[in-house]
Amino acid sequence: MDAALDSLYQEIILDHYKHPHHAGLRDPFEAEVHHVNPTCGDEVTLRVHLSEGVVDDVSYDAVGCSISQASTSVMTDLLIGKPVDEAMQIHQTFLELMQGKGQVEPDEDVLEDGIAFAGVAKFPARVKCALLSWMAFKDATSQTLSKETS
Amino acid sequence: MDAALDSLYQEIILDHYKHPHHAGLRDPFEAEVHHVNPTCGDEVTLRVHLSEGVVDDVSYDAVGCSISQASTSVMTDLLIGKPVDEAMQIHQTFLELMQGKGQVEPDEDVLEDGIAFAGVAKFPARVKCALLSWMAFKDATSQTLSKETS
Amino acid sequence: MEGLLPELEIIRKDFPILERQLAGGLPLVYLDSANTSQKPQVVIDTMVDHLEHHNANISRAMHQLGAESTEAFEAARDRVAAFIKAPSRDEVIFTKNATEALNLVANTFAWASGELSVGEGDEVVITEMEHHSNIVPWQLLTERTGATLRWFGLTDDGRLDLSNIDELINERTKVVSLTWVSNMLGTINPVAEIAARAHEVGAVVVVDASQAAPQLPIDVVASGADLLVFTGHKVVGPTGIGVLWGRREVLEALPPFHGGGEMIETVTMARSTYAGIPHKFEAGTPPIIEAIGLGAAVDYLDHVGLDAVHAHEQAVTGYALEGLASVPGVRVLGPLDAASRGGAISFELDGVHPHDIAQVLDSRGVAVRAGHHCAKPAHARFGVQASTRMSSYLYTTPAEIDALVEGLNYTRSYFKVG
Amino acid sequence: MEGLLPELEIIRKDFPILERQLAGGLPLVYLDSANTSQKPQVVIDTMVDHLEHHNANISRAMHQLGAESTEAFEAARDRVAAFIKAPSRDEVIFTKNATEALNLVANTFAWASGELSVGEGDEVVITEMEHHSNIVPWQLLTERTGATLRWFGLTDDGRLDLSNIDELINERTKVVSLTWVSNMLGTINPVAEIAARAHEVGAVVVVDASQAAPQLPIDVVASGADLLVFTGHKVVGPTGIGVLWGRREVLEALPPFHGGGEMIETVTMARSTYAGIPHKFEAGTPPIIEAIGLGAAVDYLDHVGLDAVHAHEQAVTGYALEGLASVPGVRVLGPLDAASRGGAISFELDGVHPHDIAQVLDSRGVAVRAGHHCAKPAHARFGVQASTRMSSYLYTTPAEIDALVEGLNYTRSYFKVG
Ligand SMILES: Cc1ncc(COP(=O)(O)O)c(C=O)c1O
Ligand SMILES: Cc1ncc(COP(=O)(O)O)c(C=O)c1O
Repeated sequence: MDAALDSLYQEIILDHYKHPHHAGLRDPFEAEVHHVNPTCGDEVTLRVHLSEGVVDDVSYDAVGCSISQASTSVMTDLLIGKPVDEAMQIHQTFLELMQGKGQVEPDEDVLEDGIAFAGVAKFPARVKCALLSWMAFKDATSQTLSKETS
Repeated sequence: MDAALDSLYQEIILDHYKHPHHAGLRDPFEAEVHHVNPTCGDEVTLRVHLSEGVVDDVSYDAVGCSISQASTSVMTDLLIGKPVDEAMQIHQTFLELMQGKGQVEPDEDVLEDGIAFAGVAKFPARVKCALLSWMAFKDATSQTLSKETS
Repeated sequence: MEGLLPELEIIRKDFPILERQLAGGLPLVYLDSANTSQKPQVVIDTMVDHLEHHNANISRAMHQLGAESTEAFEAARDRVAAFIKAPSRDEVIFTKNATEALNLVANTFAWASGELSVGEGDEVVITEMEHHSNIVPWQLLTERTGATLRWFGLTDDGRLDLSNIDELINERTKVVSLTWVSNMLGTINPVAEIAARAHEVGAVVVVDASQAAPQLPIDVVASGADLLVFTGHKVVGPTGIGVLWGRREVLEALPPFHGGGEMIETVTMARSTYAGIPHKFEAGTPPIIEAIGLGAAVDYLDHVGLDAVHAHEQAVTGYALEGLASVPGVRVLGPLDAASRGGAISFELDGVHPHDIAQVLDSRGVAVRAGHHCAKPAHARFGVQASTRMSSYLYTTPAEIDALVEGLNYTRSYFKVG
Repeated sequence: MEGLLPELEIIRKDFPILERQLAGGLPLVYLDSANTSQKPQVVIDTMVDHLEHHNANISRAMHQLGAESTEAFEAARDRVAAFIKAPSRDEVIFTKNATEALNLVANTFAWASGELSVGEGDEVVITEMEHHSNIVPWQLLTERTGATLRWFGLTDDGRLDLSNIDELINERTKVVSLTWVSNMLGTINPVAEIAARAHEVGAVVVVDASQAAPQLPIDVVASGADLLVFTGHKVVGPTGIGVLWGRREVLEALPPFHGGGEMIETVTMARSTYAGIPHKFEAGTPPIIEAIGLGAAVDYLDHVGLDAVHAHEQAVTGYALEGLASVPGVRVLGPLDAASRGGAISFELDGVHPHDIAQVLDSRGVAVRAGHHCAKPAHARFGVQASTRMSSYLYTTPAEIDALVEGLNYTRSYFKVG
């Protein structure tokens, strides 16, 4: 049974959980969102700062399980500094991995530490945990972009 | 299968159905009620005229199946001219017969033609038909009595 | 007979109750399917398998049984979405029955603000052939909000009288709610045509597909409906489950219906925020086993094919209309050509009350319904208190129609009419 | 162990799912019964027998199947009435679940006129330990009517803080709604005492017995409740069915809830009149199979005996509290003595999030719930986001509690805490 558990709780995930990167809420930011996982109560407040088409910062305050915390941390590593387009692409790749029921081969070049979440896709109840802050990022980013164009 | 049907559709019932007694709405009356069988739509408008503790008249306008029509006709035969107390007693006896699931032996001295309904008690869906006007009578009589005392 | 399901005998074997013997050892002739349909073994077995091996509450549970139960429940939503060709699974909301779905809609219109809100001066349009479940919720809504209830009348042959449609559906009209197929008259209504007029004036169209879903292929978008309901127990599914489908925009604009577990995003004592669709409208533990049973039911129907079911219904209905016409004193209420109607036929028999007809038929094993079939206004329109209704389904055989016709002739002789 | 059901092994054999093997061939240790209970074979078989041999719609049908179905459905009402010692069977109303029952009550208070009506200036009192299903309906009611929502706070050991009861329940109070047994803290509340105070000021008392009905003998009159609800799937019954009991006077004074078939007396296009109780509140085809299953379920519990079930729950809960106390870093939320609590125990484990605890336990076959258990405000009160909850029932063995405790110790080592 440890094998199954270990496929979920990869060392990378536990490391990010214990030592999350880019934690805390920072200025400046264009949009702040608050997302909740209604079934378990995990929460994240997340800010996005874009400038000249680049994700300059993603800052957050989050409470939740190892999977949701680690996923947030990994996400900030992946997205900060990336052009918005590319960030959205990475978002899409991660989403597909999570929704793939364990059948999708993760692309390390794109997802880096994020490939550790491949095992999560086999636990449907935990997929929502892994996606919580990614959905918040998408929401905050679209809000920012639609503000810009309006 | 005719045996079962015949136990329901006694000749007496079919006679009353084809030639109902005391039909029509008459004056004077102290209370008029309108009762409906919600499941099938059978309806009765029924008036009661009491004087000096006696059921002087029960008049009615009714639409419905053979059982409900015959039951109304038999009831008026039984109750008109009876002291209110005795009428209520007969009401109770008929009610017990109908709710007895076919296990109650009908008392011909009290129920006269009403004993023909003994077979109806074995058809739960038809018990409501047989009781429609009896319930209306009880309702109208109690309304009259409570008017008197108030 | 043209149009009958080719594998009718095999289909009948799928329904265990059809082997049932009634009093006196008589076989069951079940002609009450518009009231509720019988269930194939696969629906029963699917429910039992879930109860015996996978039972758990959904969404909330993170354990294996919880995951299995959630997956089965949400897969049922996918199946229902496919059954009615819903553009998105999130637009499929599970309710208790069609009645709850209609009340959900009527209540949330009362509570809505903005575009969808129904209030004083607004008009709601229904028809005279509606089931009580598509009348009373709108009476309650209009009484409570001060809006006005109006309705389409009926022609003598049991169709909607559309002659005043342009006056009836006007710029004050907020909602038009109508049945696709009448449960009493059998009439199939021109839903898309009426929806088009309603949309011209910006009204929302609610379609009661309770009698349509069992026998017509449904495409919610093509139907013209903005909201559409049906009930599980009439599509060979269990009781305790119904469906509300709605266009995403409409569902998202409506306020929540019942409050409680599952429909929230977050709760504090002072206030709450709500989940997105479909959960916003699914407060409390949903009918889990029932949804799973419904999923198996619509799969079963899809497997037989709704076009084939419809052809079968039309063939049997045509045969029944002929048979009924052969009985002296029978008057059918509603359209007389099988092509423009569903498989429920209400009729009168001169000189015998519907209760008594049903009773005699029952003594011969033939199960029909007698009464107003929850359509009192339609009965009143035709000046009748009650009628007898036979209703067929995919398991009905011509021989069963013969049994009905014989039973009616016997009824006439039993009651010495004619 | 004192208090355990003497025939525990035989009882376990009644529940087919307890034979289930999980991933890796592990036996199921089901400790999530406060979420939903498992079903004994007799409940499943009763439902199947009805579906295969007696299925028909009720009340409306005059044929033999219809009579059998109606009788089975109404017999279920008798059984439920006996289960809760209702003075009259007519006071038992079937709903979809406890949530619908609570919304029925909250909505009809909003629509009521006279005594029972809740409007501006009126107060509704709930408690901080309610399930969302007993919070959100009252928030919606008070928001929609302009009434004020107030609530009892909690003491540090998870009981109701009654110190301000005389101020909280005052002459403006129209409704007091509270849970009998908390689904999160396990606390058994002094319902009769609070009801007595509420009745002094003329308020109506609504009791959420969703967690009480499974494990305490219920006498609705002695409870002090005017209205009381519970849900079928937690009393070894199916999903899709709940119960509202109410005192006849209260139910008769409340207006109807949903409109539709079965709840009417007569319908015209212009207006309708309504049936008496219980039908007034049962619009549409009710959950027939589900009510019949619930009847078999409460019969099963009555047969084992609620006193015996309660003693069993207390024994297992006491043993579990001891076991949890033996695990370093465990903090139980709610009362610590088994005598004053029900069989649900929520706890924290230092350094591991509830999701992760539940996941590790699940990998060992132990099914518990992790999250807010639809009681976010109670979690907030204790400064926690989420907790892990184990909940036992009449089929739970001490060995299963041992498996939980071992699992928690393993969790600590897996996550390297302590
Ligand atoms: C105390 C309490 N009240 C209400 C409910 C709601 O029950 P249901 O979801 O079946 O409506 C529950 C269970 O979920 C509960 O534990
Ligand atoms: C046309 C129509 N609408 C609505 C309903 C109500 O369905 P339910 O009683 O399952 O809510 C029915 C069936 O009873 C019906 O035939």
